[in-house]
Amino acid sequence: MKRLMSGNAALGEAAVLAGCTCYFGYPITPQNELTEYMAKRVPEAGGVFIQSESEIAAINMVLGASVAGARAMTSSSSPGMSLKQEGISYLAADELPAVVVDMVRGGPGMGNISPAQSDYFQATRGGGHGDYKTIVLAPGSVQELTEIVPLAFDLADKYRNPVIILGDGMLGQMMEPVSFDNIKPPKEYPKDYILTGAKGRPSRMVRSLLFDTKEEEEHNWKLFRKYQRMEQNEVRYDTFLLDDAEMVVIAYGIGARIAKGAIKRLRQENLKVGMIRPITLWPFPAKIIKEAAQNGAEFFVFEMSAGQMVEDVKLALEGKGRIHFYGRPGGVIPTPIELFRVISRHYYQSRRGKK
Amino acid sequence: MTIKTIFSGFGGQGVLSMGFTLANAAMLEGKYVTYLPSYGVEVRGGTANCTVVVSDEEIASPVASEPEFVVAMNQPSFARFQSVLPSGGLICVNSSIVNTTSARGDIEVLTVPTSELAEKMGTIKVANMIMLGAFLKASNMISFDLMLNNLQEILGEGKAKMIKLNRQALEAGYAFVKE
Amino acid sequence: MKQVYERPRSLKPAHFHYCPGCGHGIIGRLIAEVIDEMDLREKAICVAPAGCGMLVYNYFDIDTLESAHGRGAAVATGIKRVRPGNLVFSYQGDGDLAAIGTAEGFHAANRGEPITIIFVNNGVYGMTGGQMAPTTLSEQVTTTTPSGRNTVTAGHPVRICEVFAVLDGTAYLERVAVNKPAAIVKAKKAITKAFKVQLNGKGFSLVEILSPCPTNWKMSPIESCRWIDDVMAKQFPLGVVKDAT
Amino acid sequence: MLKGSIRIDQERCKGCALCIEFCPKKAISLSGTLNLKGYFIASFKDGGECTGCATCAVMCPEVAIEVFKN
Repeated sequence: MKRLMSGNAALGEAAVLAGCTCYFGYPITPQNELTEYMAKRVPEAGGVFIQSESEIAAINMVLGASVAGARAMTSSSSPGMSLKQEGISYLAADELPAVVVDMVRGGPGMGNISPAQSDYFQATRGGGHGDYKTIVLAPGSVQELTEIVPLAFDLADKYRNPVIILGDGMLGQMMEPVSFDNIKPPKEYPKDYILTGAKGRPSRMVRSLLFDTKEEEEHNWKLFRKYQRMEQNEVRYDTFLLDDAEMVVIAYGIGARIAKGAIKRLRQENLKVGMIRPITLWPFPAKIIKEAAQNGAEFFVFEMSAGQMVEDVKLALEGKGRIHFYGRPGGVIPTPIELFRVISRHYYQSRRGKK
Repeated sequence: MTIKTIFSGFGGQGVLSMGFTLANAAMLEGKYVTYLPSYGVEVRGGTANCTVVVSDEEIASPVASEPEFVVAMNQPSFARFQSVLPSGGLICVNSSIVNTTSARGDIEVLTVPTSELAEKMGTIKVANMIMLGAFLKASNMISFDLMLNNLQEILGEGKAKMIKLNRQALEAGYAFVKE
Repeated sequence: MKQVYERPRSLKPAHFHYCPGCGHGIIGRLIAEVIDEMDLREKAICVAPAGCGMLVYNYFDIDTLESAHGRGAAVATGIKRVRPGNLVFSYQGDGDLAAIGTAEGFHAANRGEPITIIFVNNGVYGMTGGQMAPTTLSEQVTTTTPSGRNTVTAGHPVRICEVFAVLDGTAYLERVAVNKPAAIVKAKKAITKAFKVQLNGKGFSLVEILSPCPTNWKMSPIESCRWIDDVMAKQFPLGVVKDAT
Repeated sequence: MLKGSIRIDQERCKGCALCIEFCPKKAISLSGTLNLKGYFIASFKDGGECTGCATCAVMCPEVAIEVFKN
C-alpha cells in the first residue's frame, strides 16, 4: 500500500520502523514536519520524544540515549547542523552510534529555507573538530528514504559511529507515494559498551579524553582503521545509462533527479550522456568514477552549491580527465531543461575539440 | 506525459488541499506523482501555493518552472502565476473574486465563479472542490470516475463526514465546464 | 580492633589527581559512600563534566560517561529516558553548569527530569588555571579579574539553586559546603536525599556544594575552609533552597 | 587508654593538614617525611588520645585515612 507522504514524515516513519526509539530535536525549517511527525509517532510506538532547548542539547540527548543502548536520532537543517557538530565529534570519539538528518537549506549564515546542497563539505569532512569521519547517505526520493533510513541505523550500529542523512529542503517538503513494506524489523547488534549500571560486571566508562598522547594516538589510529573499513565496504552508488556514455554526469540527491530528467532529453537527441549518482557521499565512490574515466568519458558535475563534491571528483581522477562543473548556490533549483542546455553545450564543444 | 500544475490562492481557500487531493487521486491511478507545497515565511503571508506533477514516468523535478496548468483562486495569484505559463497553457480562475481583464492573449483562461457556485451549495468551504472538479474536466488529467469511487480514501479519515458534500462539489465543478 | 572507617567500595583504588585540600576529593568520597549505603553501585550511571571534575570516571567504580563541557544534563536526560530504572546523576562544576551549560541544566530542571546534578561551586575555573567563574564573588581576584570582579562589567555571582527554584520542574535543591566536619555530614545527607528524590520519581534534584580551591584561591587548605564560612557562604547562603517533595 | 587509632596511606596523603586542623584530640601532626609525590605527610601520634571519631577521615580529601576502634 502506498501513501502520499512528505520526505520529512516518511523519514520519521522509516526511522520508527527501523527501531528508532528516541528522537530529540529542535524546530527549524525545512525539516519541521519530521520533528512534528516524531512528536506523535515515537510516543505511540513506546519511545522517547523530547523537543530540546537547542540543537546542542538534542545531539547530546542522542548521545545519552545511544550510550544507554537505544537507537537514537536527531534532525536539523544547516544552521542547526553547525550547532550539532560538537556532539557529533563526541559521538565519533566515544564510538557511539547515532543517526543525524540534515535537510539542507541555502547558506551560509541564516541563508534561506530553499533547498540546497551547500553542506556537502561539512557533512563529508567530519564537520566538527578532530580527525573523524561520518558515513553520509544522500537519498534522492521519498521512497528511497525507506532504504536509506534503516541502512543508516544499521551502519551506525555496525561501526559504532554517527551516520548523516544529507537531504535538502525539497526532499523534506515534497510529497511522493511511498510504501514501507520493504523495512524489516531491526537486527540485534551486540552492545557490550553501553551503560546500564554495573550489574554483575565490572564498571564501564565511556570517554574521549585521553591525556596520554600515546593512548590518544592509538585511539585515533583505531578510528582511522575503522574509517578505512568503511571506505572498503560501504561505498554505494547508482548508475544510469553509463555503459556507452561519453559524458558522465555526477550528481546526488535531488540534483541527481533533475540531472536524470536532463539526461533523458539528451538521449532523445542521441547524445551519449550517462550518470553516476553517489548514494554514499562519504565514503565517496571514487573507483567507479576512475573506471569511467579509463573508458574515455568526460565528466559533468552538477551541484546545488558553488562546487563542493566536484573536489572529490577531482581527487578520484587524481588530476586526470576532463571535468565540467555547473552549480547553482543559494537555494536556486535548476530545471531539467536548463541542465539539458548546459550539458549539450559542453558535449558539443568537447566533441568538436576531439575532431 | 508529464503534467505540472500550480494551485494558488489565499491561505484558507483550501489551495493545498486541492493539490493534495489531485496528487492522491493520481497516485491511486498508479501514476508517478509529486506534491510540493511552498513553505516558510511565504505560507504565513496569507498566500499559499503548491505544485503537483503527474506523470507516466519517473519525475525529475517536482518544481514547475513552466507548468501546463495554473489554478488561481485570488487576484495576486492570478497576477503572479499567469506569467509563468508557457504559450497555450491553461489558467483556471476563481472569477468570483478575480478580474481577468489583464490576462495574456496567448493563454487560455477558464473562469469559474466558485464562490457563487459554493454558496448555492450552502457553504463557501467547498469552493476549492468545485474548482478542482472544473479543473479536472478541463485538464482531463486523471479519471474522474475513479477519483469519485475512491473519494473516501483520497480525502482521508478527517474529511469522511464531508464526503457527500465534497462529491457534490466536485461534480458541480465538473459539470460547469462545457465540452 | 574494629575498623570503623574504610574506603568506600564504589571508589576505585586510583589516587585522586586533585590539588592538596581540594573539595572534589571529599565530594567524590561522599557520593561513593552514599552509593554504597543505598546499595546503588549496580544501578548508578554518572555523567562526568569537563574541568577539574572530569576525571571522576577514573575514581567511581560505577558506569560513567564523560560529556562535552556543559552538556551533562542533556546527556543525563538521554540516559535516564532510556533507562528510567537507573540512578542517573551528572557531576558538574560552576563553569560547566552555570556558564556554558546553563541552557542544558535549566531546561532539564524545567522539564523535571528525574536526574540529580551534583554541582560543585568553588567560584573559580580550576583546571584552566583560576579564571573567573559565573559564581566568582564580587571583588574576588582571579586571573581574568586581576583587579577583582567588577560586577558592572563582569556580572554578578550566579546563584543556581535560587534560579532553578523558580522552575516548577524542580523538586529538591539544597546548598551545602564541605569545609568542616559538620558541614560534610550535612552534605552527605543532602546527596542521599537528592538520590532518594530521584529514585522515588519525585523529579529533578540538585545539590550545590561550596568547595574549597586552595590553589586558585591562593590560600592554605585551612584558610580556604574558613573563607567559605567567612565570605563565600555570605553570598551563597547554605541550606535547603527548595523542597517540593 | 587508647580507644581508637588511624592508618594513613602515606602515598595518598598530600599534606593538606585538614585532618590535623580538625582532629579534636590533636592526635595527628605533619611529619618531616616526604612521600613519592613529594608531600610532607600527616602522621598519627602514637600514644595520642585518639577516640576513633573518624573526623580526620571525614575531612580527608584523599580518602587516605582508615579508622579503627576498640
